[in-house]
Formats: sequence, C-alpha cells, structure tokens
Amino acid sequence: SESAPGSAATGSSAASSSAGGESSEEIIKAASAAGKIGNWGLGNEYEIQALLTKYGLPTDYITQDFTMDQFDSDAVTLASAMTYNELGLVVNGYDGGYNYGDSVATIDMNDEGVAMLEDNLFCSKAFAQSNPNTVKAFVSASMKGWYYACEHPDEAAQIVFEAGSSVSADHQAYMAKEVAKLVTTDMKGNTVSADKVGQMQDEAMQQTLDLAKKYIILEDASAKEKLQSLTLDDIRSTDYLTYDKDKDGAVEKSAVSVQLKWLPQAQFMGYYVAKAKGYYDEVGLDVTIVSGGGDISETTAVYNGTVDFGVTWVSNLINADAGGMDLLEVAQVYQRSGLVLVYKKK
Amino acid sequence: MATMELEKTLPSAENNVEIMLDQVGMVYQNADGKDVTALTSVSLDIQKGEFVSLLGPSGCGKTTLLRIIADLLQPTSGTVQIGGETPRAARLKQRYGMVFQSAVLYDWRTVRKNVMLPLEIMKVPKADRIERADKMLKLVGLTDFADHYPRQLSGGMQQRVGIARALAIRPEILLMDEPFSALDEFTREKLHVDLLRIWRKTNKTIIFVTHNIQESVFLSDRVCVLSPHPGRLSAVVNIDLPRPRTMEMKETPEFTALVAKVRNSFEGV
Amino acid sequence: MATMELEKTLPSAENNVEIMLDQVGMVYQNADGKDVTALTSVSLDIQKGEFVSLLGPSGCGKTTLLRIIADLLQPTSGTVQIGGETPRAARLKQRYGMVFQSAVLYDWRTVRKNVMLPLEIMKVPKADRIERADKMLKLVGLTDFADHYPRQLSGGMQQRVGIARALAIRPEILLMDEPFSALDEFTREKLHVDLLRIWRKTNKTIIFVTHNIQESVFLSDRVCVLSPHPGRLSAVVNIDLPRPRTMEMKETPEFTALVAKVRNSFEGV
Amino acid sequence: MKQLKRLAHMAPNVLLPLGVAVLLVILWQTQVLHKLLGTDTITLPLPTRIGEIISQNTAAIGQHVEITLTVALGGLLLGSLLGYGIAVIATIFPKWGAGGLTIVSAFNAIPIVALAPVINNWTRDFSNDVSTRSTFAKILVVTIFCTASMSVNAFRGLTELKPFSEDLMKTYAARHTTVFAKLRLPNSVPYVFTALKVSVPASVIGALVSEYFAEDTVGVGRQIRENIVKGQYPTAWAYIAVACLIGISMYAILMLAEHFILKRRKG
Amino acid sequence: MKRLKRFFRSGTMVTLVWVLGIAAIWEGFAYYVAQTKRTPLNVLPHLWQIIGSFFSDKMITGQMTMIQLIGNSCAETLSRAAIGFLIGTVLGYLLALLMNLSGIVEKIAFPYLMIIQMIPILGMAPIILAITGDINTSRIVIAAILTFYPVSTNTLAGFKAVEKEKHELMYSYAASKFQHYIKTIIPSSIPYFFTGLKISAPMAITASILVDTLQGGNGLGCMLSQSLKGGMSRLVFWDIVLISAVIGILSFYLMGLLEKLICPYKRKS
Ligand SMILES: Nc1ncnc2c1ncn2[C@@H]1O[C@H](COP(=O)(O)OP(=O)(O)OP(=O)(O)O)[C@@H](O)[C@H]1O
Ligand SMILES: Nc1ncnc2c1ncn2[C@@H]1O[C@H](COP(=O)(O)OP(=O)(O)OP(=O)(O)O)[C@@H](O)[C@H]1O
Ligand SMILES: Cc1ncc(C[n+]2csc(CCO)c2C)c(N)n1
Ligand SMILES: [Mg+2]
Ligand SMILES: [Mg+2]
Repeated sequence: SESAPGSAATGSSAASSSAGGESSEEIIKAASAAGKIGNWGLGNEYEIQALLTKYGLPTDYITQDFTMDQFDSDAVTLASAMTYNELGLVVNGYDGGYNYGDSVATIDMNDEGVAMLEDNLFCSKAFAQSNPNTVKAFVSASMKGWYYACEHPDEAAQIVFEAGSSVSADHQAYMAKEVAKLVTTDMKGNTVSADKVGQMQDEAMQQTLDLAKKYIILEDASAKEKLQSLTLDDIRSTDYLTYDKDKDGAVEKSAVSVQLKWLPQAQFMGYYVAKAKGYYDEVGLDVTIVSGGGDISETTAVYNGTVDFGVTWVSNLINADAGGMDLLEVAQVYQRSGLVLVYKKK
Repeated sequence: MATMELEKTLPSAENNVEIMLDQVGMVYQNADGKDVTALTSVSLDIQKGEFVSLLGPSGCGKTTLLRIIADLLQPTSGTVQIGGETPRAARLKQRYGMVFQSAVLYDWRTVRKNVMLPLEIMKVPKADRIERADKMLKLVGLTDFADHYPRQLSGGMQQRVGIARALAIRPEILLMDEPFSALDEFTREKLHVDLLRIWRKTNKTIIFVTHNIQESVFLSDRVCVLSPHPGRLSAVVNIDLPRPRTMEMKETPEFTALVAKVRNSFEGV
Repeated sequence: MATMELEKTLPSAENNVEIMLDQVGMVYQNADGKDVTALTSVSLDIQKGEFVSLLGPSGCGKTTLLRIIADLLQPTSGTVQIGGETPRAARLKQRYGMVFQSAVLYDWRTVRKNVMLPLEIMKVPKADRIERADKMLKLVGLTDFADHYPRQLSGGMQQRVGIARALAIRPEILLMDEPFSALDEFTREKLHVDLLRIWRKTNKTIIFVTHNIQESVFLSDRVCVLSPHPGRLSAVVNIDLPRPRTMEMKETPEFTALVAKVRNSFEGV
Repeated sequence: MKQLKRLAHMAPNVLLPLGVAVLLVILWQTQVLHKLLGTDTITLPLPTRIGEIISQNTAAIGQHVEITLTVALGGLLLGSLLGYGIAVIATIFPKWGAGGLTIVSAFNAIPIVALAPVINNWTRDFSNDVSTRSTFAKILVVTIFCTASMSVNAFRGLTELKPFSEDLMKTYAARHTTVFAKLRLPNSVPYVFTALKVSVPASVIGALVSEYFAEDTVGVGRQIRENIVKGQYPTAWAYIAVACLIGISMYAILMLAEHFILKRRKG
Repeated sequence: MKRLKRFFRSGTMVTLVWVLGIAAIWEGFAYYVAQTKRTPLNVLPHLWQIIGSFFSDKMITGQMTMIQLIGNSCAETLSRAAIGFLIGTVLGYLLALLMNLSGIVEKIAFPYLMIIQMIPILGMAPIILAITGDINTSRIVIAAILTFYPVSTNTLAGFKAVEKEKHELMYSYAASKFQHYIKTIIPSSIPYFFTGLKISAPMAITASILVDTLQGGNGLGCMLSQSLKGGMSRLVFWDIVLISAVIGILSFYLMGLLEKLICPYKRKS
C-alpha cells in the first residue's frame, strides 16, 4: 500500500496525528493535569509511562475497560487505542463503532520515540532446545501465513471471521488492513518487505529492552536485578526463522498449540491463514489455536507447558523473563508499535 | 360405669361475672384443608375472683379455650365477654397475665430481666421493676439465680421464672396453662400454697389448666371437666372445701371423695 | 417435722441379686473446671425380677444413677455389678432396655420402624421384627399409627413409641427414666397396668425413675428415695401391697398410708 | 492453676494445626511440596522469597491493604445494613417479603463479579474524580455481594421466633415497635452472625475481584492480577498471602465478637 | 373461580408479581439509559433485547447463532461444574466423616477448611493450572474446591447435631460403630448435608463460569469474557448473566427436590 512515513500506522484516513494548533505536549499535559489519561494496564502501560516521563509528568493513568465508552463520555480524554482495533471503533461508523470520523486525532508512540515492539512469537528456551525443528517449522509456516495475509488482507479477514471470530466482518476487514501496515512498516516509518516478516531489528529490540528496563517496576528484588542484567541475546533468537525439512529433519512434536495475546481476531490473522491454507500441514504440524485475553496470560501458559507457543508483546516477555520464566522470542511479527493515544479535536 | 355428673352452670344473672363464654366453638383449618373440630359449644360463666380449673385429657381443647379467652385465637362460633367487653379490649387494657405450657423465656435476658420484661412494656418505673421482679423471684425460690441466663436453669426452674413473670404484672385475670406439670411434687406443692396465698390477697380471677385431678381439686372453687373428640364441657364440679386450703386437707375423706367425684365425671364421658 | 424413715437394705447374701451398687459416687467436672457432686455413696442391691422406683426431686441424681447402671456413665467412686459382671459386660450382652426422659425417636423412620430399630441392630430376622414391633404397638395402643412418622404424633404418643421400642427387645433389665411424665393421667394409668402385666409375665428387673409418689407406690416392690445436694439415698420403703395391683387399691387406706410414709421419708430429708 | 489447666485443655486446638502449618512450611521451603505437586519455585515461590518481598515493600503493600480494607469493610457494612433493612421490610409485609427474599437469594446464583465491569458503567457519572467513583463502584459490588446472605438470615432471625414468644407479647398488648425492639431484634442477633460468617469472607473476595475491573489501578486484588498477568508470581504470592491475612484477621475478629456477644446466651 | 382466587393468593403469584415488578424497574432504567447513553447495550439493554437475541437467527460468531452458542457453552460449563461438584461433594463428605471419626483430623483440618475459603480463587487459578497442566482439569478442580467447603462443614455440623440421647440409645443396644453410623449418624445428618449442597450447587456453577474467563476455549465464562472485551455482541454477556441466574436457581431447586425424594418425612403435616 501507499503508506507514507510518519502516517503509516494511523491508518484511518480520518484520524490524523497532527491536530491543528495544539501540540502533542500541550494535549498530554492538559490530560495529565485533569487525570484523564487512560490505558488498560496489565503490562500495556509502559509506552504511555515512557511518554509521560518524557514530558516530565507523573505516570498515573485511569484503567480503561475494553470498550471506548470512557472516551466517548469524556471520563478519559486521552485514551489508549490500538490503531487496528479501538481506533477503528472510535473513527468508523459500522456496527460497534462510535463514528467520530476526523473529529479525533492521535498521538503515535512511534513518532514520540517511546515505541516498544508488540506482537511476536515465542516459546520456552527449553522447548526450543529440545524441539528445534518443531519451532523452525512452526515459525516458518506461520510467517508464510503472515506474508499471505499482508498481501491479501481482505481474504485474511474473511478467514479469521470464519474461524470463529465474533467481531463483525467489517471491523475484521479494517483490522486486517491496519495490522498489515504494522507488519510492513518499522518504527521509523520505513517499509519492510512482507517476505521478511518475523525478522528482528536490533535497534528496535534494543529500544524496547531499554524502555522496559526503565518502566517495568518490580517489587521483587531478585527479579529487578535480573531485569537490569538482561541482554537481547537472553530474550530472542534468530535461529528459528527458516526451516528446511530435508536439511533439518522432521519435526519432533507434531501436535502443537499456540496461545494468542487476545481474542480471535485479525490481529492474529497470520496464524489463521497458515492453518486455513494448509501451511502447517505442509511442515507436518497439527496446530491448535488457543484464544487469549484471560488472566492466564500467554507467558504463563507457555512457561508451564499448557501450550507450546505464545504471541505476546516484547515487554511482556521481558517482564516474564525477569521473573525467571526463561522464555525466548523466535519471531517478531509487528515491526512498529500499534499503540496510539486518541483525543477529540477542539 | 360410674354415674355421670353434670352440674353445668346456668348463665348467671349476677353482675360480678368476669368471664362469660357463650356457645364457644373452634374449628381449626388444617394445612391440607381438612377441618379439625377442637371445641364445640362451650358455655361457662366465671365470677370475679373465682379460681376455676380446666381439666381434661391431652388434646381435649384446654389450651384452645384458654387462648380464646386470652384473645390469642378467634373462636369460629359463639362469643366471649370479659367484664362486659371483648377479649381484645381486655387484652389491650393489659388485664391478662398468662403462663404458657412451656416457659417461653427470652434467651438473651437474665432471669431477672425476663421477669422485668412485661413491666418494661407497661412502663413501670425502673426501681419499681427491679423490686417487683426480685419479690416474685423470691416467691418462686429463684433469688440466687436472678442473674443467670435461662439456659443455665433446669426445666422446672425455667417454668417458675414464667410464673414469676406472670405474677409480676399483678394481672386481674391470670391464665395458667399446665404451669406446674414440669415440676416435681415438692416444688409443686409449695407453689400451690403460694399461688393460693397470692390469689387470696389480690382477688384475681384465675383459670388454671391441668390434667392432674388432685391439683385441680386442691386449688379450685370449680373444676370444669372437658372431654375430647370434639372438645366440650362435660361436667362442672363445685369444690366446697373450706378456704384457706392446707396440705393436711389432702388426707381428709372429703378431699378423697371430691377427687373420686371428679374422676367419675371423667369416666362417665 | 415428720419422723425420719430409713430402711436401707444391707448387702444381701442371696445369689439372686441382679444389680449391686456399692458406695457409688459421681462428681461431674463442669466446663469452667468446677466440681459438681451429683451422687455420694449410694449402696443398694436389687433382686432379679424386682420392680424398684427411684424417687426424688429435680436434680437429685436419679438420671445420673440410672445412667451409671446402664454403663452410659462411669461412676467416680464405688462399684456396680450386674449379675456379677461389670455394667459394660451386661451392656455388650444387650441385657438392657432403656426409656429416656424424652422419646428420642428417629424422624426418618415410621413408628413401626422406630420400634424395629433395636431389633435390626440385634439382628432379629425380619419377619420376627415386624411381628414383635406390631405386638408392642398394640400394647401401647398405637396400632393405627404404625405407618405414621413421629412428627404426626402428639408428645404422649411419641413417648409410648419409646416405651414400645424398649419393650420390643425383651430386655432382662428395663431402665425407665420418668417415662410417663409427659402423659395425661388416663393414658398413664392404663400404661401402669400394662407395664405391670408385662413385668409379671416376663420377670424383668425394672428400675423406674419418677418424681410422682403415687406412681412409685403403685408400681414398685421398693421405693428408693433420693435427696439432693448432694444426691444420696435417704430412704428405702418396702411396698407390701399385694400383687397384682389394681386401680381400686389406690383408694385403700393401705395405699394412702404408704404414700404418706414415702412422703414423710421425703420431708425428713 | 485452673486457668493453666484450661489452657492445657485448649492447647491441642491451636498446637495441632500450628504443627501442621510448620510441617507444611518446611516441606514447602525444602521443595518437597514442589515435587509432590509437580510444580516449580516460580509458580510456587519459596516462603522465604514471599516473606522477603513482603518485608521489602511494607509501605506499598500497606497502601494497597488500606484501600482494599476500605472497600471490603464499606461494602460489608452497606450490604449488611441493606440486607437487614430488606429483612425488616419483609418482616413487616411477610407475604410479599418472603417472595422478594427468594428473588434476592437468586442473586447469589449470578456470578455477581461478572457484573463488576457493568457496575463501573453505572457509576461513571457518580464523580469526576476517578478514585472516588472507582471506590464507589467497588463498594457497590461488595455491597451486592453481601446483601443476600444478610437479608435471608436476618429475615429468619426476625421471624423464626420460639413458639409462643409472640403470643406472650400479645398478652401484654405490646405495640409492633415494642415487639420489634424487645423480641425480634434480639432474636435475630445470632442469625446476623451466621450471615456475617458468610459475608465477611465474601466481602474480602468481592473487594479483590472488584479491584480487578476497577478504573483505579490500586488495591491488593489489582496487584494480584497485575502480577499474575505479568508473570511476576513471587510478588503475586506476596499479595495473595496478604489477602489471606486480611480475610483471616477479619474472620478472627468476627469470631471474637460473636464469642463475647453471644456467650451469655449459651450459658 | 375458587381456583383463580387461590392462584392469586399463592406463592407462585407472589413470585410472579416480584419478577414482573423487577422487570418493570429494569425496563424503566433501560429506557432512561437508551435516552441518555450512546452505547446503552454496554450499560443496561432492554429486557426484550436480551430475550429476543436468544431467538434471533443472526450469526453471532462466524458459525453460530446466539442460541447455538449459548447452548454449546452451557453444556461445556455445566458438565465441568457437575463433575467438580460431584468430586467436591464426595471428598467433602468423606472429610466430614473423617473429621467426625477422629478428633485429631478435625482439629487439624477444620482451620484449614476456613483458610481455603479465604484464598482468592482467581488468584490461585494459574497455580492450579500449573499443577494440573490442563485448563479443563483445573476448572474442574476449582469447582470442586469451592463445593468442598460448604458440604464438608455442613455435613460435619449434621454429624455433631445428633442428640446425645440417640448416641446413648445406640450405646445401650451395644451397636457396632458401623451400625451406629448407618442407623443414626448418617441418616440424621442428611438435612444438613442438603443445606450444604444447596449452597454449593449454585456456587459450583458460578465458579465454573468465573474460571472459564481465565483462558480461551469454550464455555459460558469464555463467551462472557469475550463479549465484555468487545470480542462479540454485548448481548452475549447479558444473555449469559440471565442464563446463569436461571441455572443457578434451578440447581438450588434441584437439590431441594432431591432432598424431598430422599427424606419424605420432612414433608409437613
Ligand atoms: N393450630 C392447630 N391446627 C390444627 N389443629 C389444632 C391446632 N392446635 C390444636 N389443634 C387440635 O385441637 C385439639 C385441641 O388442642 P389443644 O392444644 O387445645 O389441647 P389440650 O387440651 O391443650 O392438650 P394438652 O393437654 O396436650 O396440652 C387437638 O386435637 C389438636 O390436635
Ligand atoms: N453433664 C453434667 N455436668 C455437670 N453437672 C451435671 C451433669 N449432669 C447432671 N449434672 C448435675 O448433677 C445433678 C443431678 O442431675 P440428674 O440429671 O441426675 O438429676 P435428676 O434427678 O435426673 O433430675 P430431673 O428430675 O430434673 O431429671 C444436678 O445437680 C445436675 O445439675
Ligand atoms: C488483559 C489485557 N488487557 C488489555 C490488553 C490490551 N490489548 C492488547 S491487544 C488488544 C486487543 C486489540 O486492541 C488489547 C485491548 C491486553 N493485552 N491484555
Ligand atoms: Mg395444652
Ligand atoms: Mg432426670
């Protein structure tokens, strides 16, 4: 698509990231003073806290629920939103939407320099070591699915919808397009070829790790220590991005499961497409997709072996590793942050 | 078969009639819709200051009749007058004192406070209340237990608290439902004497339910014998033993004869 | 004060002594650590086939003594022998039948099944059980209520079921704790006669607790009077009225004299 | 001397469970427990680690405890009062009241915590200040959580009178208010305690869960959830331990209160 | 005519009026919300919207209509709840038995029963998942844990509530421990046991729904959670709230029905 640098992620044509007159700083300071900045918490707050710190503000926020009612009613004036999900609902008029159109604007974490990497693919180090071929096969088939999905977002949306998603088909289509942008654009706004999906850019990874070290607050002294000592090599490995059946050999474990970070929706279209298109079958895997969003988080589920793979945000993985879970990122799907703060223009 | 003895009183024309029962009947409606006839057509006049016993076997309607007089139950037929008024009016004027078949004490009150309960309701001044309660407790021999809770008392002691409570309000009409049946013979005999003394002093009207023939004869001016299925008044026996009654009287032939007479009026049912 | 009457039996040398109490004493330990002396030094021999009453005011230790004999309680001093053995041995041989002060029926069993309960435990064959239960129910006049549940019965009827149950096991020793105190005089008198008939036929040893003097005199061979604080045996009165006893006897001077004698032995306490 | 004897009598009641607790902690600390349950020291951290976290963060934990206690006690109080009030009304109109109570007890069958997010919506207009309206929403959840058991039990306490005790009042021509003050109210006291035995633990659990969904990111429950979702199990355990302590101490206070208030009746 | 009158006075009528009253209040608020809020579905929908959505043939997810979705989820959740409930009941009962048999077990276990009840179960869930390794198993385990407490404590209370006299009766028959339990202790504890079941049956369902929300998959709680998170129509949430209330109440009544089948003697009059 024709996404230009700087506006790549704020995909809706309506919402723009520079509102006439007011600067981001003024808006953030005003909202902070009123105590009306919102986020979901539970590990999604670090970018917001980094942003607030950047402007010398206290890091308090209101907990948002999973609707945008608080934003609608002005209980929250600067609300967290994912470009592909909540922002779409705020802007658009379809079923479930609030139809604000271009009367809202956003502040983008990527532009502000406080972006952290989000949806990735990970497993436990122990699992990767004892099942290298399974991991490679799963990663490569999944990335093939992602590649196809980014090329054909409408078809991908339809596949997700039929796989049991309950979000409206309209919203699903919107989401697929927006997600494709996150996969194919990096934090600086440069285009990343979709056939490189899964690659780990060290600079973005490092920025994420550095911010995580600063904003993940831990009460557990030994976890704190562990967090500060983490390096990129502790949390990610590029060894599993490609799989050659003939050279590497057959998979060690053929029935595997992956737990998503959230409900079944186009946010995870790559996996649904890989399953529907038979990419997993091709490499000899039988994959179960477990939906997430409950309190048994994907990191916990992977750590204790309930599932084999998980999709999470890099900061969540760092957090879990600091707690001693020994998890390993094996692919980075989103190349830039999908988080924005949305507000109503004056 | 003994001879049947019926001395039903005719409606008295005297104006010191205190309680007047006219053709009183009671039919209970059971949960399953069946009717149970507990009393049929009981007519009886009781004089002011009289001591009357209701005597009869279990289930003959003694308690039912007492509750009708006390306005705790509405008869399904007939009328009741208390001093020319309805039982309700008499109750609202607080003319009744009642001793139930079981003690009916309040767990959360000490013995003394249980006795004081009606006095509180009748707004007797506090100092008076305590004095009157303690006097009654002394009468029933429970002075040492005034600060105990009901659970700490034996069944007989509890029943005595109930009696003390009823006497404390100095009611004009005292209704007693088998008050002494839980007591041993000695406590009972002592209380017989005490009850008669109080009655003589205060000129109460007393209706006393019992199934003990000796007791009824010893205490009463008249014994009303009820018979069951359905409950009705089958005999009224005048007890013309002299007053005051003494324990020794129980061994006199007159007493034995009256007991036999009441017993026969029973068996004639 | 009446003259004191003490006819304590000396330890009998006869070999048909069934129950032998020797200096039996009981001290209860209260929850708050205080000691309560319920019985002191009770010595008494009861012959096989004898009918003995334990008489005394409330709280004098009648139930305590009965429970000690039944091996439901261990005396804190003295010894008890039942047919030369310990109460425990006698209990394990199922020689006892017991009637409690309250009926103690099982809600979930019909009247007949309540009576059958001990027979089940003693592994009496089923057909026998039913036959024996029905016979006992006839005796206590509850044949028509065999298939009712306890809740559907009046208090007096419930107590009769308890009696039928105790008799159904044909115990050699029957221990009865105020079994008739909840009954009206007529039912009670009928049961007196029935109990004596059964006793005569089966030659049981019966210990009968009561606080009714007339009842104790009418039924027993001997009346053991207990006195309270602390409980002790204060008199034993032999009742030499002829057997079989009849209702008419109650009006004889002999009967009245014996009642008076027992009463006096009481008041002398 | 006698007191000593009584203490000795009571000793097994305390010593036995305490002994087991010590044994449990030893098994836990030596990781025998982990082998038995097939788990590891991250999901089930060692007692020393949990203790360490608690002792190193007493100030922060104290703040969260204060907030949770406010919610739990506030909701418990309001819920109990409301429940008692409903019971009183049901006593005044027995026929309609009893039917209404069936409905109220039906609320027990709804996972009320599922309503917590909706209750946030209902209370959004309550105040402009997040902490105020959030506290209000949380207290409301706990209130609803505690109402049913109190109203059902209190109704029983107000109406299940000993036989004839009402008749006794009638013979004194006592007024309804007198019957209420001198008979029904005192009669209901043990029932109130029965209700509290259910609703005290419920209020703590309710407070924790209401914090899960609250707008304000504070409280022991919220900390449990945050740390579990973030994979910080040792810290989550520290807060779970604190939550247990809150529950147990509230229960202990209740038992003591019951002992002192009801001991007279039991003789 | 008479029947109609009866109906208007019956308990069903009272409940009906209440339900209608509450529905009216609900609709009143729903109307207000519909006027004032932009997303009334998130706050308070109309009742007819909720009920209507059940029967709508609109696809709620990619493949299912509302009624299919709820039906499937119900089956999943209820089967897990039922298994957990059964396990919890059996274990709870056994523990109560053990506690009754051994004072030491009771002293040790009882405080821990209390404490388990205090543990925030949702916080514990991930730990239980780690131990069981399977989300469905851990859901069952949690339902069992929550069922366990009320059954155990209530049954134990039932065992302890057996009157002293019943124990003594068994003792006097020299009944074996087994007979004692089978004939006396267990039958008399049944009403208490059912009290426990009546509390824990709705609790098992509630718990099962709550635990569903922890991880994806199928079940009422999963759907409820997805609906709350904007994953599907908010009506799914409201439908499940309604359904869970109905099921919870039904489970309560089911236990009551079972109790009536098992103990017919409890039926009044
Ligand atoms: N509330 C009621 N409903 C139905 N029947 C009743 C009710 N109260 C009493 N009866 C019946 O009425 C009859 C008389 O009962 P009542 O209590 O007056 O007898 P009683 O003479 O006092 O007996 P007791 O000496 O046992 O106290 C009995 O047959 C009893 O079954
Ligand atoms: N378990 C107990 N603990 C302490 N004291 C007891 C206990 N049981 C009985 N007592 C006391 O022992 C004495 C005798 O009691 P017991 O029950 O034997 O009397 P009783 O003669 O059967 O009286 P009643 O005629 O009232 O049944 C009483 O003073 C009583 O308070
Ligand atoms: C428990 C929990 N709550 C909120 C989020 C935030 N979040 C991340 S992805 C996503 C869905 C699409 O926007 C949302 C809401 C989360 N990750 N976990
Ligand atoms: Mg009566
Ligand atoms: Mg006794």
